[in-house]
Amino acid sequence: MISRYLLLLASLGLAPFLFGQSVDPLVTGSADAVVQAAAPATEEEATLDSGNTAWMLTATALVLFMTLPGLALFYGGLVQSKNVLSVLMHCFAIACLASIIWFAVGYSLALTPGNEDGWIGGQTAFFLQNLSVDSLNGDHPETVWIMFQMTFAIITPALIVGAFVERIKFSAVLLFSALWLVVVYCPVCYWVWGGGWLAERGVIDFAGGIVVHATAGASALTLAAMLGRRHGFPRSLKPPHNPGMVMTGAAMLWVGWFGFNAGSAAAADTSAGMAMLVTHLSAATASLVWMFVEWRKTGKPGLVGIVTGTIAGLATITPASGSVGPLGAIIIGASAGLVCYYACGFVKEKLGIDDSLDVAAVHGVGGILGTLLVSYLGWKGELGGLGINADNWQDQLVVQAQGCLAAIALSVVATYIIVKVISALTGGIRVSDEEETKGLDQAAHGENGYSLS
Amino acid sequence: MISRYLLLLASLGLAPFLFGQSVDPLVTGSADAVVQAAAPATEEEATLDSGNTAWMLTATALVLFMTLPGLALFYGGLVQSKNVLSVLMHCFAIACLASIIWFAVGYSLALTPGNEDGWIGGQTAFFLQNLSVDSLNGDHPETVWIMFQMTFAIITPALIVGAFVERIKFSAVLLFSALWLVVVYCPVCYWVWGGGWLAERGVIDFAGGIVVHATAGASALTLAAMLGRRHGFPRSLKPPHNPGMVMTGAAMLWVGWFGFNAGSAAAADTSAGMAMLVTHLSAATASLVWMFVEWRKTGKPGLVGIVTGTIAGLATITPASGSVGPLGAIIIGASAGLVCYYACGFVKEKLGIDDSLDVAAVHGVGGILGTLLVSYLGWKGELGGLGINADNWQDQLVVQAQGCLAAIALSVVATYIIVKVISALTGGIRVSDEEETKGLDQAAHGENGYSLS
Amino acid sequence: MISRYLLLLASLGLAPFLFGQSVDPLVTGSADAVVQAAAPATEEEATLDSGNTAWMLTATALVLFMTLPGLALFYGGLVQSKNVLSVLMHCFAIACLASIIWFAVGYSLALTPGNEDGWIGGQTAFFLQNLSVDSLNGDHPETVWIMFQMTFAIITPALIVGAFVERIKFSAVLLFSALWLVVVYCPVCYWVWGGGWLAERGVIDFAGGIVVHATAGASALTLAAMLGRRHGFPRSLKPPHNPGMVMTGAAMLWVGWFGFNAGSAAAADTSAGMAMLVTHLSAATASLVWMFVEWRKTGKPGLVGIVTGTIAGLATITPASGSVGPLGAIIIGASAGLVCYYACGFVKEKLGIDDSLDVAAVHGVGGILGTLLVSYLGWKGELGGLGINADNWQDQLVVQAQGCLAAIALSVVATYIIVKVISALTGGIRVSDEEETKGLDQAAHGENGYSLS
Amino acid sequence: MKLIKSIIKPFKLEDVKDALSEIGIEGMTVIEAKGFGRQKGHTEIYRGSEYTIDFLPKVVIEVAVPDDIADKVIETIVKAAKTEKIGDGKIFVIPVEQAVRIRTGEQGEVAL
Amino acid sequence: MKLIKSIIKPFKLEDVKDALSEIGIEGMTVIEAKGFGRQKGHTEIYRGSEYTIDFLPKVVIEVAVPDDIADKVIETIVKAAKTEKIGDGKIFVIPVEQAVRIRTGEQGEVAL
Amino acid sequence: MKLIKSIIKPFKLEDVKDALSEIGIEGMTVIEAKGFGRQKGHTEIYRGSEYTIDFLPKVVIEVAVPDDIADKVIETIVKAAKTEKIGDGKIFVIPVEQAVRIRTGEQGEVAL
Ligand SMILES: Nc1ncnc2c1ncn2[C@@H]1O[C@H](COP(=O)(O)OP(=O)(O)O)[C@@H](O)[C@H]1O
Ligand SMILES: Nc1ncnc2c1ncn2[C@@H]1O[C@H](COP(=O)(O)OP(=O)(O)O)[C@@H](O)[C@H]1O
Ligand SMILES: Nc1ncnc2c1ncn2[C@@H]1O[C@H](COP(=O)(O)OP(=O)(O)O)[C@@H](O)[C@H]1O
Repeated sequence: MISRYLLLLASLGLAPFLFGQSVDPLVTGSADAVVQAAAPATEEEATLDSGNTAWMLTATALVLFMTLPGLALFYGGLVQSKNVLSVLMHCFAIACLASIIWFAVGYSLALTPGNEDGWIGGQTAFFLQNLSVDSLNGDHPETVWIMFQMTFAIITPALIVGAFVERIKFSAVLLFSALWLVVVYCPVCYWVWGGGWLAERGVIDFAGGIVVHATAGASALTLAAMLGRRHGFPRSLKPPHNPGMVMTGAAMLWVGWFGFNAGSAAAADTSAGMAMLVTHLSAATASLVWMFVEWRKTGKPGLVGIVTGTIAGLATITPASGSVGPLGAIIIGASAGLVCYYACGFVKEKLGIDDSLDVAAVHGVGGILGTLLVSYLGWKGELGGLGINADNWQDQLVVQAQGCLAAIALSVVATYIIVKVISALTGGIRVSDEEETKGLDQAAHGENGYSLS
Repeated sequence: MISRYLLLLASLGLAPFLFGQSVDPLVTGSADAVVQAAAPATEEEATLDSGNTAWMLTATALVLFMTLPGLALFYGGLVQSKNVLSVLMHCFAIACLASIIWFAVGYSLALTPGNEDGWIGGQTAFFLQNLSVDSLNGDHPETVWIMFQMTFAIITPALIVGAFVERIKFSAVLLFSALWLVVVYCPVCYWVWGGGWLAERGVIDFAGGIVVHATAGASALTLAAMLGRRHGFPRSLKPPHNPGMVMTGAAMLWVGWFGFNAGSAAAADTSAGMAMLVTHLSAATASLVWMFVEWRKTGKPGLVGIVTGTIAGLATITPASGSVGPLGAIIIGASAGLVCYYACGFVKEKLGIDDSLDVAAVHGVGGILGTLLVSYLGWKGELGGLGINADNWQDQLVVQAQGCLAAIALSVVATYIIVKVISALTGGIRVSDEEETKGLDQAAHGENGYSLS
Repeated sequence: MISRYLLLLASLGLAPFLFGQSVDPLVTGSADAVVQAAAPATEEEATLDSGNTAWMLTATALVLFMTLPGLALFYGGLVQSKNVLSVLMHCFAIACLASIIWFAVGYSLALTPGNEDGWIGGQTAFFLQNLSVDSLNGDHPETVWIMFQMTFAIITPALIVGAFVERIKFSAVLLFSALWLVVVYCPVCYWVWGGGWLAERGVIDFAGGIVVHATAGASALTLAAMLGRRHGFPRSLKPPHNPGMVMTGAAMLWVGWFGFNAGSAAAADTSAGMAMLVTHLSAATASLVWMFVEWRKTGKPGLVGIVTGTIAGLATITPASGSVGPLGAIIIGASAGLVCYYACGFVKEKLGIDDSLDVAAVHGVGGILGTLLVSYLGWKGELGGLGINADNWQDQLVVQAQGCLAAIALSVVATYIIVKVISALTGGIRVSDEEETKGLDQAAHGENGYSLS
Repeated sequence: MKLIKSIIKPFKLEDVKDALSEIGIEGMTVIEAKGFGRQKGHTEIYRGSEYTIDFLPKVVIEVAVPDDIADKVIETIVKAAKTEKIGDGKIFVIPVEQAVRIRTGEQGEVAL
Repeated sequence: MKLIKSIIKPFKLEDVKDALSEIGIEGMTVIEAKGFGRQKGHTEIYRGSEYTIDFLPKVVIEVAVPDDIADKVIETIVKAAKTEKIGDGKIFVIPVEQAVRIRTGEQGEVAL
Repeated sequence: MKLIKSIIKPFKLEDVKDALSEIGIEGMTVIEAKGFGRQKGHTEIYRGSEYTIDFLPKVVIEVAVPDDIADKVIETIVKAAKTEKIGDGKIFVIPVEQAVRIRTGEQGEVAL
């Protein structure tokens, strides 16, 4: 099983030849905004636009809402009742920790001008030391930009929670998330949105197909493979303890995703409007496709299924939401529903990896899929595409693939190393059998999920 | 019982003589915005306002939040625990389906210029084919307007779920909602907001008393009567399985309704501000009135009661929220609390129709009540009314009644036909007795609401 | 125990000598906006800014969301399952009641120009009688300002619910909240934000450390002491019945608090941006500090603990969120986590007061702590402080202390009197032993929290 | 006295209760349970993975009755609970040596 | 040995447990149940419609004891659980032929 | 016939079920319970205050078996449920006078 997995990774790694090419630089959405952030000094004339600021404040609230409580509930409902609190705790603690790290070093490393090679950002904004209340990022306050991007740095490690639920030590969760954020998230974010080497090649990743979903997915798979399967996997697991909680979380993710994608326009403008529209259409399409596939395959359309489709549709449109039109969104949504559905089975049944809540299959595969599809679907004139200026979509596809591969490679390697290091520090990142059986709520947190009488 | 019901409908139908009159055209709120949408070509000078766009993006997120998860939880908590997932599934699937239909044909039929008679919109925007990223609707992007209105097209069929819970086939839910959206919602939306015949007569429906609540309510009653009662109705039903879930949903509906009503101003302006204020005051008043009535009648003020009052107050102020002032809102709220409370008893006890979650009594009656009350309460100078320009309120009342009756008539007739058609297609829209007893969660979706141990 | 408590209060009262001093007046954030509201006539040139209006509409929705359902769930999950609905009902009914009171007299008394002494606002806006749809408050509609501030008037009495859960009569809840709002909240709000005597002395309370948290905390402690302990306090109480519900509510409070604090800038500007950033950093820091303290003291980091830390961090930054920078926020958050953690133990173990959900220890202590800390941390140039113009921070500290003491004094005295009056009216504000044992859900509301089978 | 312990399908509870009431049984105690038997469990499928549910929801009804009417009670329960599909459940009859009504302290058959 | 099975009002559980502890009973097993008896159910009203709740929450306490202290245990339970209002519940005494402590395999009264 | 009532730790349920299946037991009924015994409860701490949890989650398994295999069943359960830590639980053997299969009306040992 492990060998199969290594094979898969190797085959992904087989494409380094791609790494030599480049297309015309093009700057869209977030990247645009970041570049401005990176060079505020050059825009003396910049003034604050209250409308854009209003939307960015709102978008920030929406994206925080995605993690707290959205993702927490989405994940919490999928596990057994004896582990529900531990999952909520993971998401919550990661959110807090990531915020502090973002403040201390993350923002600086990810989004401020860095070294010439384009590998990592600068150190001048550590602890936000030079931040003035009046600094602007484009036409909204830099404080808002820091906050908006912080919510991305919060949700990305929180996504990985799905890989290790029900069997990991809480201390390992904290250590892993902290290191991962600095070692994986910040660099990739810099490459794509901070003006780094991928941005220079013209990679398109409007709201985080590479930065958020590919990194989280690849890391999740690696971590899950290293951590091992839950007892009972795959044949005698208990079903999701609270599908209504799953749906509640998914609905919040959907609503919050409007802030994620439309907020990545960094303004309340036509780009934000189109991003919201295509985001929604992709989510709706993927949900229905997943539902019908499941209906056909199992005889019954399930609630957990349809909302998983939603998340797949949302993850997949994310990188593309600044470049495609409505028709493109429908195609992306339909692909997401189909491909991610089968990816779930593939990871669990074929690879035999207990990526427990399907982070790799839904987020990873979805994010990569969208990142690749955007090259064609975003092509100007094709199916309502809006955004691509490269000479032909094939060139763009190559750049997109480079982006995915680079992110995956870093994620896999860094995750492997981080886990090894943490294992040494914590005496193994997995709880004892007894604790796993007892449930993490009691074993790790001393609390009970439900005391209904 | 059926005969009684037909009598009721007939008596409503007795007023066709009203259909000849008209008042001075007046254009308020949404209608205004739509007219602009309908004729963007004529406003070459239109530019985007980032503040208004920010608010419309936000309002869209809020209205989606009303359905997902708001309405879903509100309804889900009211049924038995063995059917909770089916209700969440209904709301979720309808939301997805309605989105795709809105994209494919709905927006075009409901909100773009149509035939001369004013009965239905045009076909030029099918599949949003000519939508450009830069098209504006007034001073915000047309994409945003499409999305905002889409969330209305999502919640309206989802409201009807309350009529058929715990006993309907899932396939019937999908078919019914899809057809209903095209055959009932789109035309009525066009009549009122798309520049159709009711708009021309000057009907006032700021945010959907007619378009949303009257259509949903009348259709719900018709469908419930055709579908038949749940086993055990009315004497041995089980109480709502999770009033806390009901309250959570109601609270989300309340918050989201700010987007619904204040968003219908299509701008972040004084009209939006007043809409939010009156919406809130009506909700608060109706909640308290319902609570005190219940306290008096049953000896105990209940949580399900107070939040039902909230929804009644919100539905009732909806059509009036662009035209009344605070005092008018209090009167509307108080009427809503009283009238809808008694309407619940009337439908279930007197008519004997198992409109299970009181869609007709709360939304239908509320929406109609508000649509009628606005003629007087919106009257300029009367009780802080702001909006009515007609010569006298009686004339306006006639137009308002016309609007309600037309919407009800179409809803009843179309629902009747749709149900007949679907029944034929699905071999009866009702599940078997055994499935009803087992609960739809297991029977239709193969899932369990709560596995708490 | 009571005597100990009186001692505590007395010692707080020992500082009246402070009440003679003053610092240079300074006007920040909310206060600023209010002053504008108070004198719209003088700003003939004021025009509406759609961006600021968009943000204030959004912020209003966010703050309502804090109470409904945020706070309700936060509190509801902490009690026993037999009382969960009663807590939700308390929060919901208070929200409705406070809205009506705000409409009737509250806004006028709290935020419109009043008597010369600066003790209470005017009566000209009773029932919002002179409100026109076009009145502006600064550059957003007055209607929006009324609504935004209404949501503060909603959450403040709702915070006090935590003091009296599981044993109070519902009628007493209504009466207490109504009277308290008029007698405590409105005056203190006027003192600080309405241009009253504390505003004149230059007190800093950006978003409600004094107005909201100190008043609620002091009143909660007084009420809890008068009401007496729950059966079984402190040794044989049952643990929180649903920590997941607590976390869901806390997460909503966090998100909503962005509206609370950043909305208090009354504009989508750099002040709002910084307020959001420092609010978030304080919350994240306090959460982690609380978690680590608990981990150390009890061996296990709990979910209820970490989210209580969040609320402590949010309450503490509230008054300071217009004046401190990121570093200051971290310090405030860390102090909040530490101090409030120990305050919980102090109130329950040392004072022996069953302030059941720790309103005084978390909100009261947090609000006061932040109000005092801002004098130093907001000091220009110190640790990124932005806001204080007084000659030295010691002077400002004196004013801040005055503000706290005045608010506490009024809260304690007024609460004492109100409770005495209500006790007489309701024949004792506490339910019978039998009802307490049965649980308030059944006893007072005739409903059942969970009917899962 | 006998304690008649019946394990039945949950949705039959109302029917059994009504049938017992009809023959004059005024008291019973009901407990939720999970059953394992010839009626095998089922699988639920989430995201393409199968989850096996071994235990099916059942309800246990306990009625204490005087010896002489035990047979009638059993008969009544069988009739009311039967669906003739596998999994209908069992009835076990257990001897009761003493019964006490807590409210009054009454003992023996009068306490039932 | 006897199994003393008591059906009581839920809020009396603590009292009964404490009373039993006092007379030296060190173990018991508690099960949630719903009771149907002379104490009729109640109605709840939602949106003006009545819902009848037939079954009331009860708690079943099972204690296995040596024969000789059975009467004392019963007495203790009656005293602790009594409210003298209808619905206080019942105690049934059932013979136990064997008892085993799983941890040690001990059998008979020592296993209790 | 005997009713073998075992009170075990919840996480041992699967093991016990499997062990019983292996020796040919085809039916059993499982009930959630809370136990009080020598294995004392624990405290949970929220916001610095201690909450005592007296009752620990347990599971009751009831299996009715013919007299002759009762001992084997007991043995099997003991073996499967044992962790040798305090709180492993008890087994009580109770006489069953009659058994009925509701589906068929069959009586006696064939009904098990
Ligand atoms: N030997 C037994 N002891 C205790 N309970 C049993 C026994 N056999 C069956 N049961 C209970 O009866 C239920 C129904 O039994 P099952 O074998 O599925 O069908 P049937 O009753 O139709 O033979 C089981 O789910 C279980 O709860
Ligand atoms: N014959 C019986 N068999 C089993 N349980 C019974 C029986 N009669 C009563 N009970 C249980 O005892 C409870 C109390 O009985 P009830 O008749 O209401 O009042 P009382 O115990 O005061 O006579 C019932 O709710 C039920 O759980
Ligand atoms: N006398 C008894 N009657 C009924 N149940 C008992 C009795 N003694 C113990 N139990 C049950 O057995 C469980 C385990 O007992 P305990 O005394 O904690 O440990 P052990 O079984 O190892 O001696 C208890 O939690 C309780 O459910």
